[in-house]
Amino acid sequence: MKFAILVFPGAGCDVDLFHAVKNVLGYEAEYVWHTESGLERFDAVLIPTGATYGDYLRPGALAKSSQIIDSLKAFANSGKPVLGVGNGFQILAEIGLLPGAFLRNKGLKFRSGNTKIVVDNTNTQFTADYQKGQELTIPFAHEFGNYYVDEDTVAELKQTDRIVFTYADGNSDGSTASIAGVVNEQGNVLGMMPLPERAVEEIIGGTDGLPLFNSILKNWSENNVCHA
Amino acid sequence: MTKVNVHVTLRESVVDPQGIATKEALQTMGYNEVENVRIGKLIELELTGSASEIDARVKEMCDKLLVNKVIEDYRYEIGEVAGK
Amino acid sequence: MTKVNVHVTLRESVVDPQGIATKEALQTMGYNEVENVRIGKLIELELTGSASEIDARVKEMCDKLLVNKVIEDYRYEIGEVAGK
Amino acid sequence: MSAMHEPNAQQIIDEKLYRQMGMTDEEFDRAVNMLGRHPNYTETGLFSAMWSEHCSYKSSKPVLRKFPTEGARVLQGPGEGAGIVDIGDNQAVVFKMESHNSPSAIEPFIGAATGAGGVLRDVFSMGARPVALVNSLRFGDLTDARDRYLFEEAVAGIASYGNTIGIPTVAGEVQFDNCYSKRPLVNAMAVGLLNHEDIQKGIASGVGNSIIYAGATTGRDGIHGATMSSAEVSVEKEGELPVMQAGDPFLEKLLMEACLELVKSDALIGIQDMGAAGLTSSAAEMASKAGYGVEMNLNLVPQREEGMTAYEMMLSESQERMLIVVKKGREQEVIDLFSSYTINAVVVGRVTDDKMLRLLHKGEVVAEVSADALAEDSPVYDKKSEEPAYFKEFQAAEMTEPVVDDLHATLKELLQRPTIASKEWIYNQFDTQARSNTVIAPGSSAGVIRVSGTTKGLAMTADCNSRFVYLDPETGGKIAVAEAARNLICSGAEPIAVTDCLNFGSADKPEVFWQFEKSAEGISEACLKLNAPVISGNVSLSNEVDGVPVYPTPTIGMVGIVHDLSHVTTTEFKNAGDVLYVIGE
Ligand SMILES: Nc1ncnc2c1ncn2[C@@H]1O[C@H](COP(=O)(O)OP(=O)(O)O)[C@@H](O)[C@H]1O
Repeated sequence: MKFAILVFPGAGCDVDLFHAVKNVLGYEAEYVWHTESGLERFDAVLIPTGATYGDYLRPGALAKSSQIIDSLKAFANSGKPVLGVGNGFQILAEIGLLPGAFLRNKGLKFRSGNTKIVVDNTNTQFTADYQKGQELTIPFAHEFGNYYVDEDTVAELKQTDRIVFTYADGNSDGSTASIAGVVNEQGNVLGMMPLPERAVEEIIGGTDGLPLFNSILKNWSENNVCHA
Repeated sequence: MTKVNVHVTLRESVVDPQGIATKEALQTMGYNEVENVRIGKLIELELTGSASEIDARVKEMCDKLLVNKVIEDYRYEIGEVAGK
Repeated sequence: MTKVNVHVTLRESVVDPQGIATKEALQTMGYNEVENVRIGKLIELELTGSASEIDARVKEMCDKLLVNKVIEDYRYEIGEVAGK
Repeated sequence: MSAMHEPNAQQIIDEKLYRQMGMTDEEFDRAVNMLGRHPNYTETGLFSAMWSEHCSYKSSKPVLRKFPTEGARVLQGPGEGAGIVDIGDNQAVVFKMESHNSPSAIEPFIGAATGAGGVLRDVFSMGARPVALVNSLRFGDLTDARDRYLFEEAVAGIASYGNTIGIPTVAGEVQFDNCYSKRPLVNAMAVGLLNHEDIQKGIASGVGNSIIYAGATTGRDGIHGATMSSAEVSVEKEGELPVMQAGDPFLEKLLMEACLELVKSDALIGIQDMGAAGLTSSAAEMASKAGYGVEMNLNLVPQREEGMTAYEMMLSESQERMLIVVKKGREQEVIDLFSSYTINAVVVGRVTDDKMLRLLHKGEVVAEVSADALAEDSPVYDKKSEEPAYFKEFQAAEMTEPVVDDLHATLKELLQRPTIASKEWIYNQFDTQARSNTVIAPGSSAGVIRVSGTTKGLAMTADCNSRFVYLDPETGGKIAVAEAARNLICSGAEPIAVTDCLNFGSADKPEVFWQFEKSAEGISEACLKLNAPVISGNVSLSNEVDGVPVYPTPTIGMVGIVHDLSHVTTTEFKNAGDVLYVIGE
């Protein structure tokens, strides 16, 4: 299974994802520059956190002008998995692959640390390895982590079981319905503000993020075995 | 050269934490007449191109990039032609 | 209730990295007519109090809190009285 | 001010205009002597900036010579953008601390942010990838609204720059005391890693090689910043102050990646950040260090504003700019490299053999000054030093034992002091784990970063208890070094080297100079004992409010090696029932 890690100008944490996927999990991974096009040769696309384009205008907004976006949309439409973490989630929302938008944290300041989140949905290709209701400790770091969707959209997200993670420790940044992660209608695009790639080693951040990457792999293997 | 001022404001239904904090700070400083504060963006564009096209082009820029309509509204004024 | 719109812009000699990055993004998207982008703040105030005082009070608020004069300039418009 | 209105050489003398630029009459005479003629306005500006304390260390040099700077591991001592220390396996750690006190007193967010940005450039201009940031902060106690504002905004500024560029802050310290009211100290330290073969220097050598300017455009911001940093800042004068140089961490990230790719190229001869005194200091220092000259055509300098004069361009402190020397004939590939990161790079001049800094603008030679005169032959002062009266009094005073009636209440009261209370409010605003190498984040004795691909780590800390230094500068200096070393050792590291940021009042005050000398002696002795040489540092004098100096604050930044990451320790209690020991006297 081959992962693409998108590299947008200014993104600092592409290395975090690369390290997690390649060095820790031992999967194949490759950086793909924002100026490239075509993602067909990959089995999954990961969009890292970091301040792409300096987080200017709105976090994730200026990435809309990147050449790779059309390929990313096509890749998502093909049904293969796309994961956006932190700023990657903000990009996915800005380009319309996920609903909602991001406001400044309720406390108005950048916040980082570890947060507790609950797995609300294990029926996705990202979360099959978790237990429903399982509580995870995952690092986060953001200034615009206050996820906003309007009432109708929340209702719809709930009804279609698309809320994948919710904050279990106070939702300090003010996200609508304590949402920490959502998937798109097809269930193949996940955006989350906590950073699972920073929780794959005991020495750094714990290991609660491991099952997420393993779920992606497992799902892929199952499908590949079927088609083989 | 034409100057266009785009006013971007948070949609009414969206809480503005920064505005609330600013209102409170003003009140603490004794400006009790302040009832409400909302903080938006002022985007000043300088454009070349024919006057007839500018309106449509700016609207497009707003819709495609400058404004996120999930949370923001906008309006703009096409200003005077700045001297060379 | 009176509405006041305060436009806060960066002083001319202060770099506006946001504006530059936004201009470049617009140009990449094909809006080559965009020559310059500056991003400032739009602060919308709603105030009670006598019309005669508002001007002086708002100026004070700007100088004391809303505007950082080391890097920013401002101007404001006192708007229509919103219906109550 | 346009060139037409620029005063001529005679007016500069008649109206003693150099004084406005921070030069004394003697210094101006010295410049005239070295030049063999009267300098024009631009040249006077070059001298005044290069001979400011910030660039020349004219008052501090004799004291800094006391520091031990050599050691088996030292690959680069003081004198370059940052110092370099070997850590084995062909790798080295690069680090440096910088002050941004004056800008932070005026506009704390931008001041602190650009402080972090500047010290990062010092590190990556050596060829190293920055891996961590550390900071050291001093503010008035938080009862005053202006001090609270300065503190909040400075922290937000550091956070904004570090978080945006994606480099974790892993340690720091803060102390609140009213001696810093309205005159905060904002010191930023950056730590980087490189392979030995990638070490770069800021040199301009090889006649005919090209000088390339890369990065942000030059504007009228920060003109005379170096001089300003060397003078007391008065907040009331805000309106008259030069325009602040704002930072752009996004641009710096691109510039950093481009430079780190460039250091792998054999086209590169030398590279230096345009820091204090911008284009002037980088060009003069690179030429002087290499024993060559530099000629630049200022028409070619990318400009942000119209009608800029040579004087303005040379003294601008616009951020995120680098000066680069590349082999003749290899210019285009370097320009292409930068352009792939959307960074503007242009050839602005060439290396000459006449040891002069020669500037052309609009077809004329607008300045022609010996590079050594600017960079090397600045005046050096032996400042008067005098033991202050307060110190004599303290020495004569009887020891007093504090009487504590209610231990419980006293402890609670102490824990509430901002200096002692938890610093979470600060470090929660920093992305402490970016790049996934942070083994110990802020909240313990020292920050620890792993050296990826090895089982080693780097520990780092910044420390200085300025009250101790005030009470007894020599002992206080030793204590600062010892505290830093203890913080590293407690985390499982062996201390290897030190950077410092010496924040004092005006060196013209003999009592302040005495504090400066004595604390440097203390630091030197402690560094020698610990075999931790000083490999880089920074001096910030004139930290005064209304003529009253801040406490002497020689901040020590120390880095240590963790030889085996399975032996790092954090401070928190681990298990109920564990035994507590007290070690030492
Ligand atoms: N300005 C700061 N930036 C980052 N971390 C900080 C800062 N100030 C304090 N810290 C962190 O908070 C913790 C406690 O700091 P401090 O009270 O100075 O501890 P100590 O005196 O035990 O060294 C340390 O881990 C330190 O790194």
